[in-house]
Amino acid sequence: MNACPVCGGGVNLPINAVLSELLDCGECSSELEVISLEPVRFAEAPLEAEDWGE
Amino acid sequence: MIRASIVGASGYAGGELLRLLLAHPEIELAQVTSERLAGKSVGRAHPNLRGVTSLQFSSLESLEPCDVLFLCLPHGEAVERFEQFSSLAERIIDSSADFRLQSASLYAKYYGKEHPRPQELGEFVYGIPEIHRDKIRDARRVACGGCNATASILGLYPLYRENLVELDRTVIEVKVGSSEAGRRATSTSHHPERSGSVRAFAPTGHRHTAEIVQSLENGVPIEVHLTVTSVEMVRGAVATSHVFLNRDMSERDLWGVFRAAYRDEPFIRLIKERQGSYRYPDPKLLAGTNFCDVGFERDRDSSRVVVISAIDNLMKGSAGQAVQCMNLMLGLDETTGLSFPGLHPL
Amino acid sequence: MIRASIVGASGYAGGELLRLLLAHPEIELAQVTSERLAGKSVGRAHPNLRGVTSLQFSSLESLEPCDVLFLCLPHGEAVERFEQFSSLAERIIDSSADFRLQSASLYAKYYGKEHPRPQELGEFVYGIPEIHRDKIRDARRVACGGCNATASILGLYPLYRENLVELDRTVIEVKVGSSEAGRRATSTSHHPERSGSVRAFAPTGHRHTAEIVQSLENGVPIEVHLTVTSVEMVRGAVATSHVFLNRDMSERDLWGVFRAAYRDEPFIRLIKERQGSYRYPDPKLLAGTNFCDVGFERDRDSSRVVVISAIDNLMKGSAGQAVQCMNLMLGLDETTGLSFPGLHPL
Repeated sequence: MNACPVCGGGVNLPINAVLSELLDCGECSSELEVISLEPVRFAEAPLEAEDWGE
Repeated sequence: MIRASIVGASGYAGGELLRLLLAHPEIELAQVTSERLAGKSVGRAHPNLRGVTSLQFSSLESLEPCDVLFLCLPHGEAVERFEQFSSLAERIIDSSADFRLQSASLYAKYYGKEHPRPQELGEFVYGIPEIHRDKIRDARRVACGGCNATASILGLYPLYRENLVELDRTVIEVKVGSSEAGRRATSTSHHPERSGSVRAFAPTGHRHTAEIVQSLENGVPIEVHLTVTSVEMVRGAVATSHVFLNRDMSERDLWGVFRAAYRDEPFIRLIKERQGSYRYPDPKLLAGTNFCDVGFERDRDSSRVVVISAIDNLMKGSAGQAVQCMNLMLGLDETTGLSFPGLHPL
Repeated sequence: MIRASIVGASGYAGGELLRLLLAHPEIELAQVTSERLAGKSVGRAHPNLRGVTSLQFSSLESLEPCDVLFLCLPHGEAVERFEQFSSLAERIIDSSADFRLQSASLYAKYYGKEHPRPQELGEFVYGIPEIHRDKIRDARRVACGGCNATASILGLYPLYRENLVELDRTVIEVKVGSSEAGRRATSTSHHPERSGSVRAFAPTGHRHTAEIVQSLENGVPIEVHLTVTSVEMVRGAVATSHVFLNRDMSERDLWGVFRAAYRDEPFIRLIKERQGSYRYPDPKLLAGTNFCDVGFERDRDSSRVVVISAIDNLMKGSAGQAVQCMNLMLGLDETTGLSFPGLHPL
């Protein structure tokens, strides 16, 4: 099980995952990008900050 | 089947307990009492149960022995009739505040009068399974936590049990719905006055402070500063707690602390997400469920962590928690009869 | 008559300003702009004004000189077009956050980018009359306080100006309505998701922290811990602030502190009562008024004082405050056009 960089939770990699593929962490719903396959590593995909108004 | 009875079943919490026990596979509901509605059908007080049961309310005198006796009386009444109740059932689960505090002095301070039966205080286990599971399993007497206290305690417990916060700086504000004040209509609960209001219902001195202190203290005295505000909501309680870390911790460290405390808990969900409309716990999603959703946010500009913990005050804050304790006391699967996942949208 | 125009008049704050200026005895409303609705009647965006005015929205290019120019644009736009606006009117009142902070470094920290025109920052006076009345009277440029900031500042100002509280322990939680997020519909503002929710909308890092710090600092750096929670409400903002006294003070002493600060203020009411349904400030009563109601409660078990301060986010938190500043800048009676006492029941 590979660790999410944001919350440390387990992220299971889809079988035929490719580099720079995007997936969500199951625990903190951060969007992650596959930045390496050997070993598996993720980086947090840039999230355009949603403006929640005033 | 296990025979259970409810004393004071015409109130909102009593009605919720009735709903749960009617659907509980291991329970046969014996008697449900209400002095005011004795002889009337339970549907009179609980319209959702019409056509679901033909049970009628009975009076206290007619109460017969049973296996588990639930007490849902206004504060102060269970302790007065304790003699009668303790002779009727092997196990008693009390939802009132009468036996929640372990020390008579703490009770006197917060309830403004001496506890009528201090010797019984030690008999009752404080009923929050996530914190006292083993003790509850072996207990004959359980006093369930109050709703504001339960929401606050479950949010803060992971940080307090690892001594990670300053012990006198915690500020807690609980937002609550109108069902928490119970069934009795007053001038302030009159719809034109209550609807849409945001009311500082108890800015200071709320009694649940004592339960929070009692549950979170870890050998060293602590101080929590509680405020309760009522908002436009019927069911629901959400505690926003502000704690100040006593060491530097990253977001990931904090995730680890909450996971360590609650990973295997069936009724606690860690809710902290970066997308969607429900990124932090929101009581709106929890009506009718026994969940306590817990989330947090680390303040980048200070040592503050804001912990958000939400429940349905009538479920995890009362009836659901009582059934969860009962399941433990009877050696049943803890989640029996408590699997409803909640409605969305609602 | 004094000619006034509004830039960005199709939003909620712009519409509220329109309503106030239409009824203002000394003001002739010249132009109200909206790129999206240029040429359309103002009733299209503000249904309450149908039959009240035949005014139509105009576009920015067609903006002509006037005496007072109100800017109600989304953050970041007023500063971009500052050249054009400053040439059009002797007096400018901006409701956005672009010119509220006096220091460019504070702006960069909270808005995540360099301020495009730092040299203009000193030109603007921060627009809360109860705190900067004289400066506003003489000002040509005013930046009105944000709604959360205004509610928080007005609650805390009496205690901070007399240095009565610990400077790093204050915790503020503002409960806000949905109109604060503005007119743009999003998935989170969709009624089935928003109705009845209690949402930790900004647990930490809310931008208004900077304005609160700037207004309350009294020569010594201070720290405030702000959280914003949205509740079931359209208009309204109420700040519940927890401060810790640095000396022993009785309830009477505290009454004296708040009276000293606000005795003669036309728009501040001290609300702390022992009876009735509205014992502490409640935004429900303030819709459409320019009042900020302030109340407090002394915690008998600690040095904490809970201060409750409520406003209508579109009035004292925006349009009403802008008109109040305008009245001061034009030498008019400060309450002109702002006497509506609110509705009850609502």
